[in-house]
Amino acid sequence: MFTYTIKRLLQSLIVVWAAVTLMFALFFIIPGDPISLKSGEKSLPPGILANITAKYGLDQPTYVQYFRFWGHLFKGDLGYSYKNDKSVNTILHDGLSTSARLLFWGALLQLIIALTVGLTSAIKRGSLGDRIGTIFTVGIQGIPVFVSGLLAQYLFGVLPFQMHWDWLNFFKPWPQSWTAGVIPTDSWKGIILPALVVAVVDAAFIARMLRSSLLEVLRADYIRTAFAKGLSARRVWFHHALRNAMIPVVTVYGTSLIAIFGVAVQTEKVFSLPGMGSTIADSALSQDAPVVLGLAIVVIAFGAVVNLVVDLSYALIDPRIKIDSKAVH
Amino acid sequence: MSQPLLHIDDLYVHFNTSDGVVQAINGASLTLNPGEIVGLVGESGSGKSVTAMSILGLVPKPPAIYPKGRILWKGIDLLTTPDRELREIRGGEISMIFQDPMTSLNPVYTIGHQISEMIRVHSRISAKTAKLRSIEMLDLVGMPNPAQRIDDYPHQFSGGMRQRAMIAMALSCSPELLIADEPTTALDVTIQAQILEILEKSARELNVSVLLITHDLGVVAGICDRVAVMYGGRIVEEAPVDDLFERPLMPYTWGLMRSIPQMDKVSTKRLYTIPGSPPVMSRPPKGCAFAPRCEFVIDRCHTEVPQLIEYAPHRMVRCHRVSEPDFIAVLA
Amino acid sequence: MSEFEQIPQSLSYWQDVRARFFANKISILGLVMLVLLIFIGIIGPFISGWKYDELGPDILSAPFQKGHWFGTDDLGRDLFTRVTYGIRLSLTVAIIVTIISVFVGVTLGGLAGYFGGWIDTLISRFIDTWQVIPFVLIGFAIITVFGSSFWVIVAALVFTGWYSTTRLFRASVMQVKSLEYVEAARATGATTKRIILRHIGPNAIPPIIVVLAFSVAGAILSESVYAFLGVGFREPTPSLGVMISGSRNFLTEKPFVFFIPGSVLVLLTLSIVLIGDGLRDALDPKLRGVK
Amino acid sequence: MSEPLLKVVNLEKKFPIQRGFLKRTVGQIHAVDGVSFEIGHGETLGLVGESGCGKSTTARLILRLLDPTSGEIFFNGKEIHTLSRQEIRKERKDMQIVFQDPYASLNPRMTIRQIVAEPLIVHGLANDDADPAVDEMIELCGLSREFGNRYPHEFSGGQRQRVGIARALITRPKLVVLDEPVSALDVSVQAQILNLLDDLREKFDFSYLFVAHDLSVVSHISTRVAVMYLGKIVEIGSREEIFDNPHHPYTKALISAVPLANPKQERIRKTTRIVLTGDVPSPANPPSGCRFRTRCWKAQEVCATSEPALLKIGNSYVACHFPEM
Amino acid sequence: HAATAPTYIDCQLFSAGEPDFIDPALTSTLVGANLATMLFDGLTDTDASGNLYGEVASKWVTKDGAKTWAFTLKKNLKFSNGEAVLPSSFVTGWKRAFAASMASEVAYHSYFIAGMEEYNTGKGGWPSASVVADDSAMTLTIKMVNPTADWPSIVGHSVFSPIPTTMASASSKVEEDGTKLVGNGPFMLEKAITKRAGGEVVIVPNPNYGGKAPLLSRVTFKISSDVNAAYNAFASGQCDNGPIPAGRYTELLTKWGTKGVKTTLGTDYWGFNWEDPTVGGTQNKYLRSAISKAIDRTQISTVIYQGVRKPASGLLPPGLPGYKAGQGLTSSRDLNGAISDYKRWLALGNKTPAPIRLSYNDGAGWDKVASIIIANLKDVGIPAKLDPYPADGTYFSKMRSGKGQMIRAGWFADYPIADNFLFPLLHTKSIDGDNLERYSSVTFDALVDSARSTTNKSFAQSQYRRAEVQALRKDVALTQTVNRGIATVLAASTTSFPITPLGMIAFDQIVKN
Ligand SMILES: Nc1ncnc2c1ncn2[C@@H]1O[C@H](COP(=O)(O)OP(=O)(O)OP(=O)(O)O)[C@@H](O)[C@H]1O
Ligand SMILES: Nc1ncnc2c1ncn2[C@@H]1O[C@H](COP(=O)(O)OP(=O)(O)OP(=O)(O)O)[C@@H](O)[C@H]1O
Ligand SMILES: [Mg+2]
Ligand SMILES: [Mg+2]
Repeated sequence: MFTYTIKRLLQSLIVVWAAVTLMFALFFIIPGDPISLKSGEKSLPPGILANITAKYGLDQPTYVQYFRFWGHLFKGDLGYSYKNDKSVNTILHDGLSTSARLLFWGALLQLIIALTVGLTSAIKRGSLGDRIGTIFTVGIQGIPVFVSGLLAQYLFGVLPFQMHWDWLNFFKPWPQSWTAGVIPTDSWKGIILPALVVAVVDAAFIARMLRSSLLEVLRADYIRTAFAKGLSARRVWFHHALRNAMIPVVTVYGTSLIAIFGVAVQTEKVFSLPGMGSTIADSALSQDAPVVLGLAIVVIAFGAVVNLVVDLSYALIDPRIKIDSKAVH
Repeated sequence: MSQPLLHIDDLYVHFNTSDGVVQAINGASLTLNPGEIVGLVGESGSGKSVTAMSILGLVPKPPAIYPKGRILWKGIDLLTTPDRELREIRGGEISMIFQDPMTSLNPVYTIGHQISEMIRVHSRISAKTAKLRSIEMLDLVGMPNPAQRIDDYPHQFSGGMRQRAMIAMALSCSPELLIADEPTTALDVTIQAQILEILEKSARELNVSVLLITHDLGVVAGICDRVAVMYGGRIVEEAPVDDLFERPLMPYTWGLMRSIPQMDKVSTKRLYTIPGSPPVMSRPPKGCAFAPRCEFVIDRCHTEVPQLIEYAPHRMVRCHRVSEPDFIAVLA
Repeated sequence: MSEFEQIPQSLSYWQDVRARFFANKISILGLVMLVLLIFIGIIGPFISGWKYDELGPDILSAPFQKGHWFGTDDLGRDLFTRVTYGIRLSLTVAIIVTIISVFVGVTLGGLAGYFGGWIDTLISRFIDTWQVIPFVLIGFAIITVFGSSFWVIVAALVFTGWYSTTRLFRASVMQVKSLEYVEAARATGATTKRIILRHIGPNAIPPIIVVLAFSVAGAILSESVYAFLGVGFREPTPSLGVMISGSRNFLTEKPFVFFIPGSVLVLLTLSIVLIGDGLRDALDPKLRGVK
Repeated sequence: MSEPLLKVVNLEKKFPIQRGFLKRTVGQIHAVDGVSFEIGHGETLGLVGESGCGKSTTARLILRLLDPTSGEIFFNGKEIHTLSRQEIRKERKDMQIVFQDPYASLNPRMTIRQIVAEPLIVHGLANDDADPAVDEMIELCGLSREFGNRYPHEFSGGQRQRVGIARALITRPKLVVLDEPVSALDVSVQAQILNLLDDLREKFDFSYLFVAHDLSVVSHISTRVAVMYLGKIVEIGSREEIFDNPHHPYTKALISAVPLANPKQERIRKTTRIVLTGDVPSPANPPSGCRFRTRCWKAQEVCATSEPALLKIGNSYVACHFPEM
Repeated sequence: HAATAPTYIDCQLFSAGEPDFIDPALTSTLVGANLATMLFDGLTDTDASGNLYGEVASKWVTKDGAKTWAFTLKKNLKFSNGEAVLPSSFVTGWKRAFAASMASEVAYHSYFIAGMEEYNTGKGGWPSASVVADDSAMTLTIKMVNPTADWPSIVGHSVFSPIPTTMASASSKVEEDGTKLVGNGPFMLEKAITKRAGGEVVIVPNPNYGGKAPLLSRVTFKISSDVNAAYNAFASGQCDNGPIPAGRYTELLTKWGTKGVKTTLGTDYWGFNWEDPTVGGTQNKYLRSAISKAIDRTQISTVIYQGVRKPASGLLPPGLPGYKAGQGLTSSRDLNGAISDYKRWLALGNKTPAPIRLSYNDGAGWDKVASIIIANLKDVGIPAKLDPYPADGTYFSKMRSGKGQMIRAGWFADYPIADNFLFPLLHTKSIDGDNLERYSSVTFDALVDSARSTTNKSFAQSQYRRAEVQALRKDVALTQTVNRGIATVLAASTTSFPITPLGMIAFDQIVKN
């Protein structure tokens, strides 16, 4: 297990390196001279542009920039924003707290929803609950996050105010004239709606996965064995079936955790949350390459870690996957 | 003779499927006495497994429905027993092993965990005691090094070892009946010999009745006291093992025996073949299920289902023509 | 022989798939919805009497009235016309993207799956790498660098979509390749070309059909996400994402500006997802009617 | 003596065990390890052995569906692994295979007639599946020609196996390799197929390589039998010799393990039955010396150190240091 | 009095979420400059009515026709850390601000000073001869490259702020630690946690301030991620002022009052690419004038800006010294004139052109303006279409290289002088720079050049006015649309809210109950 973990870790590092290099290529090599973009409505004299270019080291050949970039990265320095000389570390720090909160609750809710819906619809297969679950899970796949985000704001924010439905007015001390985009970002209330929006998309997908995986597992011989042993249905489902059904679910959950950042970008934009997602979006739009790259590294590393954890958790869930276990006799 | 341990009485099991109703069991009756090893043979799809699983209530409902019949376990009808009580019986009084030891064990738990779990469900003992008992059981079925191997996962065992573990588990709560559904079909002959030996030895030792399901007549011949032959969802013949092989009464049994290539007989001549293929149970023949393939078929066979009659003491058979005086001679 | 009486009439694989697809009420619902939307998309601009960027005198006028069935937006443009163009645009982009992604997927996935070895290792590792980058980042990178023209957006969507089709087709080919009938064909002396065209191809295709459907839905969604985030199509291009993005300011007073393009987008993707779901079931050999 | 139809010399096949990110080879499965035998014209060689001993691999190597690690295979006097792609394609007309799984070996997208006609089309012997020879062969294999337009999934296992046989025989090959053709079938259907194979052999004069793990089936159909254990042939000889007078302990154990459908005899056999202990070792890590020694009751020190050669004993060839006489 | 004075909370929407800098040496955005002017006082400044006054300087003179300027500084002024503000404080500030290593985007304002461009681009050392500080006499003498009559206005730009010696070597990243930013303005930084959305910048009165003390005891700038969030924070009572989301001017100004509305020194316009075969050159003048006359500026003003930006009648905005109304072709719309001009153009042998591309940078609402113009042109029969470009940078670099036909642009004053508009936007020397139209007229250039080199204010202004007429009426190089303005909503408690013509909110003069 240990050597396997080390090997996987090395693989992850290679993947991160390759992905970061890819991003570096996209943002630093292809556009040529991002500094000239600093001239907006008012043009800047060439001397000024040259100063700025030199300040960011962009007058150096690309490979020098590339090695310097890694050199700084190893020292934990993600560089400075083109826009305002603020260090990317600070920007990351600012955005991370919001995003981490959003993603943590989102991922947690996602798991809870997925498990609840998936389990009930698999166990009570064909029941009304199962059908509603299926409609929910299929239906949600067609709704992009930004639409559900706006919809959620309309339903829980706008409508209760306009209709004076105080009972629905979950965010009570809300401004009188409410528009999209305000969320008290500091309290749990502020995070619950965005987190729900983040959660729901892939929760539906995971729930479907769990359902079909469970249905398949429930047909397996060892489930019959478990029943034949005299175990209660509960124990069979939760002890014997669920763990086996989790393997494909963990894969999907991992994929969705990697994708969750893309979801977060939309959610943060819709709800005006000052997180990493909206920062990346804004920085990408203004071609603030160091910020995009700096934050992307974190996101990519996160993705690689998720992949790693998913792979390692396979081994936890399924002993067959342990690599250096005893040879098969 | 004492009260039978198990009595399956005119059992019907149907499945509602998109293809129509699959009439898997159409009036099967079978009796098992304490300490007896009974074989149940028949072709694939004849309903052996469904019969066996019905005893423990393991057939999923839906799609299964039980239009008729009883399964009496020491006098109580298992089909109407509430789930709680049925759970006590499962594993505690009747236990079961399955065809494929590869898939019958949960891959994510250790063998020890799975055996102890069974023991602890049926008796209030500590985890430690359960583990000791598991080791004891593994030892009984000839598992080498049981104390170490108990913490291994199923995939770390070979097929034969897995099946031993299954047997150990099945016997761990001292059941009165062990249902073995094709326990050796997935194994090689040399391993099959090991498993059958262990199965018979432990059953006789612990005085457990065994319902041995197989499609291999050779397996039955070796260890069974009595044999029942199933065809098209019905028991078509039931007899003490020697009688059945010596003098099959039902044309299907007769044909089956003659169609097996015999290693000991030098037979360069053609095998006997039963023409056609087994019935599709969603559209079973109206009369005798074997009629479309039977060499001795008469008109009545196509229209009327024959009854299971006691042709001679302990010899049950389901055939219209068996009562014809010279018919037996034809078969012999 | 009497045994054949029990066998129902012969259906080819595709007849069977079709029969099972059409027996599924939900996928029929999806199909009907999609056909309706496409129909509206085609004829809409002709019957509305407006152009998608034509300004009218009424600003933010309510829907369901003469002249403007879906009302107007903040510049007085006819929402019905814009939405119908939006359907066209979404579908056009999605179909082009899907065709290219599937082409890439079938080529790369087929190569990796059929030949295995280092080709497979190379392609698989590349996919691994690509996969940890969230798709929005790839889109951002490409579109901000190359500008948001039609083909750049298509390229961005292909770049975010190619690897799932590749991975899937690779798995599919690998699975089919290992099947005995492929080996049987080789044993009869069939050429590689014949094996690929007659044996592997047709049997590896069904999963691709399902992916096709989901990829179209995915591309529609991604396109709208890019538009919403400001890196995809822009005003005045009548992309549904652009319209929804622009509607945010009016969510309180004129929610219809959000709801109309929003629900069209949802219905459009949903209908395709439903069809994809139905196809998946219909194409699943495990669910095949008769054995 | 004339040239045998098939001659296998020292055939060896190792599969790499690959692992990790870049699929490094970490070990080898020695699936077939120095196998030699011959099949004469019109002869049926039965190849038996336990699961995983390399039977199918041998079969696939003979058809060049796999490339051997070393060794030679002469078919019709030609070493088939030195043939070019084109040449081997031509040769395949004369050697065909029937697979074990009647479900997996037929392309679900093709009709029965298309499947059976494929070898003809491939070898340019027919232009489409409407060739009369196709229907003829379908009927010969016990299926009605009306069902030529149906798809495999509409048939039972036995019927599909007939299709597989029809496909193999349509080009009138000289050698048909049958890889467990009846293992997946019920006893009553198995008999039908075995008879069919018998009939066809009589009619067309094929040679069969019949792979099976069921000794009674092998005894029924074979003229000669080879017994395999862990990638090696441990004994090869005529059917009678093998069954009546086995020399290798493994052959003996194998035969004794087969239960007979005769209760009285079985009870006697049971008392004398040789029940082997333990399992077949992993082919990735085979025992030294004689492969069978770990389960052999006669094993001595020499068995661990030196590998027994295949030597002639009576009418058979046996690889054992202490053969039964 | 500070303890009892009200505090003020300003909810800002900063472009893309945050101000670029509050360091006067670096900031290039209005909001950043606004904060910088609260923290730093320069030599001069412009008051709310647009008049120039001395801030640190008490008087200034030129003896050689605007070639050398001598400023006399007020005595006893102090930085917030107690250090005296001396002529050398300016030298310290400028040395830092214009150093190449600072890479300030606004350093080019210093290029009026002899030798400063060389210093900034690293080609020369500090031009000590050009900036002479005499701390004992409290004078600062500055030598110009060319005669610069408007220098006293230009030097009011925040980049020319003085700094204390403690900040002399502060790098461009000084803002990472906000407390090091020490100024001589009415306020000083209490904290600058972060300028990002969700963060805030807090300023409090500078106890050492020598001028009129602010009426507020503290101003907090809250940074919102977008305009809706900022407005909502205001509406929920969290702030004293807030921005107005697009399209809601009428509604919200009616609700909260128009105290926060002010026209600033800026103009939006559409330029014609002088080199384009369809719209450019003297031969297509009638097409351009038809377009110019066809545009309904009132419609743009009311539909899009709901009156906050008013229809413009010329390039120079009202309030700018020397401004005169009606310098352009029309101040709103002249449909008949447009139609007849278009006919004249067609009569010259032209055919209906391919749709004229209206190029703009996307994402800032220009699509809506362009859409109105297209509709306006349709009335005349001139086909046109939208031509959006993704990012600002791409757009402007494309336009600078002459890719556009009709080019969306706008200008706001860096300092309140006519030259700040006319020279960069229309002079031949500004081609490839801000002269997006690539307009080149000998007459125009001569007029501007003559105005630039005279110290006679009224002559200069008349020359500038003639130049404006040349470009807008005679040549129709561009057509103005609206004058820029600022609109914020204010809480009722704010009774006075002065905004300078340069768009700066005078936080030190806000009166709040
Ligand atoms: N869950 C089910 N749904 C529908 N039909 C079923 C189900 N389970 C069993 N059957 C049908 O019932 C019949 C009897 O099946 P059963 O498994 O008892 O046969 P078997 O004799 O055990 O065969 P085998 O030797 O293949 O195990 C078959 O026709 C089978 O298709
Ligand atoms: N493609 C392959 N890659 C790796 N190992 C293989 C491959 N094919 C076969 N093997 C291994 O080679 C050994 C021999 O396999 P083979 O299929 O020839 O056995 P067999 O005697 O036909 O067994 P069975 O009776 O189960 O069909 C086995 O251990 C198997 O796991
Ligand atoms: Mg069964
Ligand atoms: Mg095999």
